Amino acid sequence: MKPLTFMLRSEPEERLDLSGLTPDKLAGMPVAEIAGLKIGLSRRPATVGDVFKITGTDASNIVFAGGSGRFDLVGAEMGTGRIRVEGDVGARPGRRMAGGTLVIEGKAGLQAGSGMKNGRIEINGDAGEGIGGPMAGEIHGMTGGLIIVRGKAGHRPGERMRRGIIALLKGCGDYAGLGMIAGTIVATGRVGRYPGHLMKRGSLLFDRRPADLSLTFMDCGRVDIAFPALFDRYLMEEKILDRPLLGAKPYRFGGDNAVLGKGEIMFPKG
Amino acid sequence: MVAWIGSRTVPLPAAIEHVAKLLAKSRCPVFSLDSDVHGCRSLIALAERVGATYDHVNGRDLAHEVALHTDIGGFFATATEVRRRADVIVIVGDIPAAHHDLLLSLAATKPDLSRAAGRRWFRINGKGGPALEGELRRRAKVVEVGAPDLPIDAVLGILRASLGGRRTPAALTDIDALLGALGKASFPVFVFSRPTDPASLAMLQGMLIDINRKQRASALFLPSDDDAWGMVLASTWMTGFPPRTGFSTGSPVYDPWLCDIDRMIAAKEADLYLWVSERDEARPPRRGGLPTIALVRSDRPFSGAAVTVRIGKAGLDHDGVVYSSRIGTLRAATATAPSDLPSVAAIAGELQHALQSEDMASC
Amino acid sequence: MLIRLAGGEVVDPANGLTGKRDVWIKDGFVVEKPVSKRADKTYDVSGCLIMAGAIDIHSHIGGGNVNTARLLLPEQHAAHLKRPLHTPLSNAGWSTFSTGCLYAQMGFTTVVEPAMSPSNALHTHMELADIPIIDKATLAILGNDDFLLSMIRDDASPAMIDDYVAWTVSRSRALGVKVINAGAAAAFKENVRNFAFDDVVPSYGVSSRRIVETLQASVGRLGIPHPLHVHANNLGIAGNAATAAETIQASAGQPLHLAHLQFYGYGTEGKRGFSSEAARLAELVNGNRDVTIDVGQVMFGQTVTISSDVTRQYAGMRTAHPKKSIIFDGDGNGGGIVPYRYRKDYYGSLQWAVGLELFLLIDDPWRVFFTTDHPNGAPFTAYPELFELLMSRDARNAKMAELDRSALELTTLGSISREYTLEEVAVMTRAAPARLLGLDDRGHLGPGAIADIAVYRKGQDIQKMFRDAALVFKDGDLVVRDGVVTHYRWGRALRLNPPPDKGMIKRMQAYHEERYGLSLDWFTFPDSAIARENPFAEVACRS
Amino acid sequence: MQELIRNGIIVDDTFAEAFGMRATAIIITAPTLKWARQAAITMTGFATSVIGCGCEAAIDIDIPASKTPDGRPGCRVMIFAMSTDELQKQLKARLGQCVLTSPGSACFAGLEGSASLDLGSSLRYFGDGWQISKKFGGRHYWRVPVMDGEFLCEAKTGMTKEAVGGGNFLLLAADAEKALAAAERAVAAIGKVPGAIMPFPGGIVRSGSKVGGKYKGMMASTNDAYAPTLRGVVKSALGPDINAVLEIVIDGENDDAVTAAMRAGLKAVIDFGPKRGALRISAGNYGGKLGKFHYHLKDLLP
Repeated sequence: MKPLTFMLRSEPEERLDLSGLTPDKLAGMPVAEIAGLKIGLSRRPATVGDVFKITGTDASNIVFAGGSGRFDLVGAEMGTGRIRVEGDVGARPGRRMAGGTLVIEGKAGLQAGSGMKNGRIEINGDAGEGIGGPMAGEIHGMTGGLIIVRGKAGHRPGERMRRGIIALLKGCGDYAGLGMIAGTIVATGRVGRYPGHLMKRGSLLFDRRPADLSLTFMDCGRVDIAFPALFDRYLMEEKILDRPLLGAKPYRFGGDNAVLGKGEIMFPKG
Repeated sequence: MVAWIGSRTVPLPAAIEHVAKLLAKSRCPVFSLDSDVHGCRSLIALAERVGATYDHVNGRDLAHEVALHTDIGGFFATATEVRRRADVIVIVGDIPAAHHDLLLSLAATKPDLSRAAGRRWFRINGKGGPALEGELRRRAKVVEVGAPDLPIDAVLGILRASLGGRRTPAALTDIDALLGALGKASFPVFVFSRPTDPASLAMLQGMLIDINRKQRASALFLPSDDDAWGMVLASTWMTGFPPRTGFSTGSPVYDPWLCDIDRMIAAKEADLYLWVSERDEARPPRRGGLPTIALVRSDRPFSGAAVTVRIGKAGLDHDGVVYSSRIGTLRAATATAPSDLPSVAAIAGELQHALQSEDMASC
Repeated sequence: MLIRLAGGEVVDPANGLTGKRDVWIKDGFVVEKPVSKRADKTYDVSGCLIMAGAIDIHSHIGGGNVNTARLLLPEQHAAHLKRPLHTPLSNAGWSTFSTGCLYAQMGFTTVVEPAMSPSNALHTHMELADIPIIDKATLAILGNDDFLLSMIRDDASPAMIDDYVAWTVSRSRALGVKVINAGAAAAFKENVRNFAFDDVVPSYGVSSRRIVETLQASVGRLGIPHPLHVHANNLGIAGNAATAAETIQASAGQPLHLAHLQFYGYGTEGKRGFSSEAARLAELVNGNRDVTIDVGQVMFGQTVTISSDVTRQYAGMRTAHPKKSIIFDGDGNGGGIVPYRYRKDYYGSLQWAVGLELFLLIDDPWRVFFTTDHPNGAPFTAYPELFELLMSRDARNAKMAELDRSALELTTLGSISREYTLEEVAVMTRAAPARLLGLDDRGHLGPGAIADIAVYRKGQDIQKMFRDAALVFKDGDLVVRDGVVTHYRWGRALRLNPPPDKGMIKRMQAYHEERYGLSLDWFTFPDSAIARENPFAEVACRS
Repeated sequence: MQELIRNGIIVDDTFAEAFGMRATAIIITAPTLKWARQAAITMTGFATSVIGCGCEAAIDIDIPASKTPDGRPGCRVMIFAMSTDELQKQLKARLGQCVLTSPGSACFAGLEGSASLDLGSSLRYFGDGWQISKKFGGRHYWRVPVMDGEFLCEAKTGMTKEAVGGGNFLLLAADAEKALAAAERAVAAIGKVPGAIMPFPGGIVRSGSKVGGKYKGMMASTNDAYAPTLRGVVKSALGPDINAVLEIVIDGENDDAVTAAMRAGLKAVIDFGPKRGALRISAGNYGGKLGKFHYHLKDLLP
């Protein structure tokens, strides 16, 4: 069976809520019904058929041929299957995702993987602020799963994160892991100011010493422990990195001592 | 003269009719508001009618203040209670000029419900934060706590770690004096406003949770703009949500990012802009090409606006209701110079009427 | 306009007129059957029950703390429904607008917001004015305010106390007076964390008991129809049934209303030191004709606790769910907002059972009132389910099977066979609250009553019957049809208006200027500030 | 009894009788194999028989650094017990006293089982609040600060209910030296079989027992029929040429592991031949009434 494919006719005139177009929700739905779903977010909302040409039938494998910064909530709450976007997406792709794989070949907007529970998101381009973070009023961000960003990431990745892994391969903006509760953020490349600000627990694992480390992170020196090798091996097995991140005897900082002081920032020697 | 279509003076009903047409036609209208509680109520009701998204004119500051309440919560006290009870006052960062009278009045009084003989004043400041106003500094004998090269979020972090007995590497000037005063205080109050960043507010409220485990302490939140906070209250009871909220799907959707009007305009999502301010000579920002309706206090049309309507000001031209941080609640504001200029609520009412459908009661 | 409701079964215990008869409405009032006139409009309500509109005496529907709770919890109320009909904002999450519609749909036409801080009266009344359809009323909170505590400390004369209470009720446009954990909020500001009935507020040397007695006496002398509405000390704490018992005994021959007694029905038996004392409290209430209570039933699920009992709310922060709260040190009581989820675990099951025991073991439906202390025990939208639990033992047994057995074993609930009759429901939710609040014009269907009328389609499904009223009239206007709001209108806030004493006004002016540096104008408002036609309706004090 | 002969060694046509058990396995790593094994040996000390030790445990196999989770040399340890509760209790106690304490050690699940046992989850409180939980790759780890760094320990390991305890054979030889030589050959061969351990000292037991005894309270006593010094005075199973008997006892992850271990052991003994080693091979059973698993020697010969 060919993937269920949504070919973008032209740049949409309004923001679109694409949370309805997931393998779980489209399983067994006739094409005519899919085409009639309302996805626009303005007063006169567009339907799927207005925006996309639909081909293919395999709803477990969805492809958006062409993307847009106005594609919000792609793959939101998906639990199984696979979605691939051949282009950019807007805000909150993979919001509350519970399983499956979401691949975005272009850029992603705000809060990719917001409140994600499980599954895997890969973003080949840059990603906006608040990766994995909570929406207004929520007290937890991501609670599980894996997000890989191969481009640059914005401010506050992993805000209030509770579990899971975020890997940022070209660095990120300020406040990585802001208010983090637990979980792991991996970053290679430059990270902005005050990573781990207000973090209670959790790990920030970097490929270099952060340039602007908060003063309430305390130097624990170099540590000779087994965990880095275990984690490096995982990163390589998952094809997140192709060489070890921390290596033997990384540097470790503990913090944020303003809050609880049980989080850590580690980076390799040198 | 109160109404203009383009630069042409028209009778008010003609302007209303034209605005109603624009609103009815719009696919994605956005409202920026600045009015008293009744003005805001009427415009939020109008926003619902036409599926608009609304925010305060100073939505950016407001969003941080709202986020403190929606995401963190915390300890709060009224200014009236602070006046009578606070024996230590800690000013956190910058307090807008609008609140300086309140601070001076606190400096001029002693807490009558406290065993303490007077108040001790401190101020937490960070790198780049403006100096405290001279008169207040003198009268209250404010002790500055901070470090010349550290931003305020770092200063608050060091203070909180120190209060919690956790190690910190850096020292702050006069931190021991502050820690000593807080330890002895019966009812210390941290005064804050206009947040530079939401993380600092989270840090401050976390510190209050820590302190309250053993002794009492609270915070006096002075909104960066009282009228804006009045709008927050009205929006919250009317829709269940503070701004930024929109009605494009019929139901109110609260989303500080999605309903950020500046963003919607910059991303060319909005196709009509209703801009309302009761402040003297306040003008909407220029938005190239976006049809704009301006409800302003001006005797001239706003150049580039599709429609300009001159409005009165609550508490001046007509009676109104405003939020007052002096008493921490709403207050009736009686007209001090009553005039015939239409109130925002009156115009919104006219617009509802013009958009009439019989079975819909106006708000 | 003459309206006739034809063929229904009328349940009207206040007038002793229960049975099949027509009900006639003219110009917003219930009238005798006209001798010669024909109805302009006749509704065939055969197969239906007709009751007066229901009255909720204790539901936190508006005002500062309620709005703060909304502000704290936007994520609990994400809108997802499309607009069902042209009623402004009626589908807005947890708003004033949806509050009015949801109450009306169940046939409730009058609701009392029981905790208005007098300093927050304007805000409260503006919110209430935005609650459509139903009438509202408020109780003004006293008992932690410096002015009253100082007067009691200084042995002020009863007349002086009365002047202050009258001034407060009048200025805040309240229908009665409430005291919440008397003295505790003032003590909490001085770092007192536990406060019982005979504990003393440090700076004033005044006990909780004395505050309650003072206010109870004043309410009686002023002829305020609703007895002092007491939120007792030690809410929610194991063993607090003793506190409730002390408070009941303190009624001392004068009327006293105890709010949400369920939250005080706890003993210290059992492995977890948390057990039901509901049977004992019910017996005390049965034996004391001066005392009325409302239950504050707990139902299961996510809710938020909103209370001006700031001491209790601070203690509750530990078990907040989700973990965020607001603690507010305001003038007088202040308050706290703590979200909470009632689970079907030991504690939740016990609280649920305690509430039902109180409902079922207190014999006199005229003295026990139907509340969940919305939203503290459960949102008022749980009422239909609660009606079913009271009216059907089978429904109770089915629910009990889902709950924690070890908790239920420490209660008498399983052994109670009582089922509320329709007549008793009508007493508890209509006739008795009207009498308790001094509202002669409602709660019954006799001639002269305002035409607040709920028509329910009789059926096996009690929940459905009470959730979706067949017809609801407010002041003679048809506002709900088949559980859907069809007509929008604005109700009024019922208030007392005891004439304020001139001397007291002067004293208050001086007090506000001296203590707050602001003129009294800052703290008062004209009716016109509400910006709605006739926002208030006056209720008379008893002479 | 029919006699089979292989490479000049007489093999009794009898069977080893074995029982169902619960088993778990963990992988212990350390900076060097020496220290991984040290932790393992310490942990599996005093674990010869469930009768007196609560469990039976031993190192299963060594694992090269390239095959362990953290890239350091390690070994797999197996522990057997009669009940899940006892197994959990023994695992926790031995992990806490012997592995947590051992320099540089880390510990990982060594078995995918139908049920799970607490590993790091039972020890994490040693961290006094400083323990760190990490979940990735579908696994959960605890990191507990200790004086030489961190004790890294997977939260849980698997448990199997398919395990078999009490596989055995007896090596009957002309003298004690030859019996021991043959037994050592068997131990070396079985040591290479994954999933099977020999819990007795060096894999060998010399005090084979019978059920019960004349003294009250003795659950087992000397196997007099196989004790050469009593050959004349009791009904003996030993011929005049036999002067020493040693037993190999095997616990396995499952039936197949015991079978493979028995095969490997028997082959090694038979290949070694009667001159230097055993003259005769037998096995212990209780007449087939007590154990569910019967390993007939004749089926397992090379």
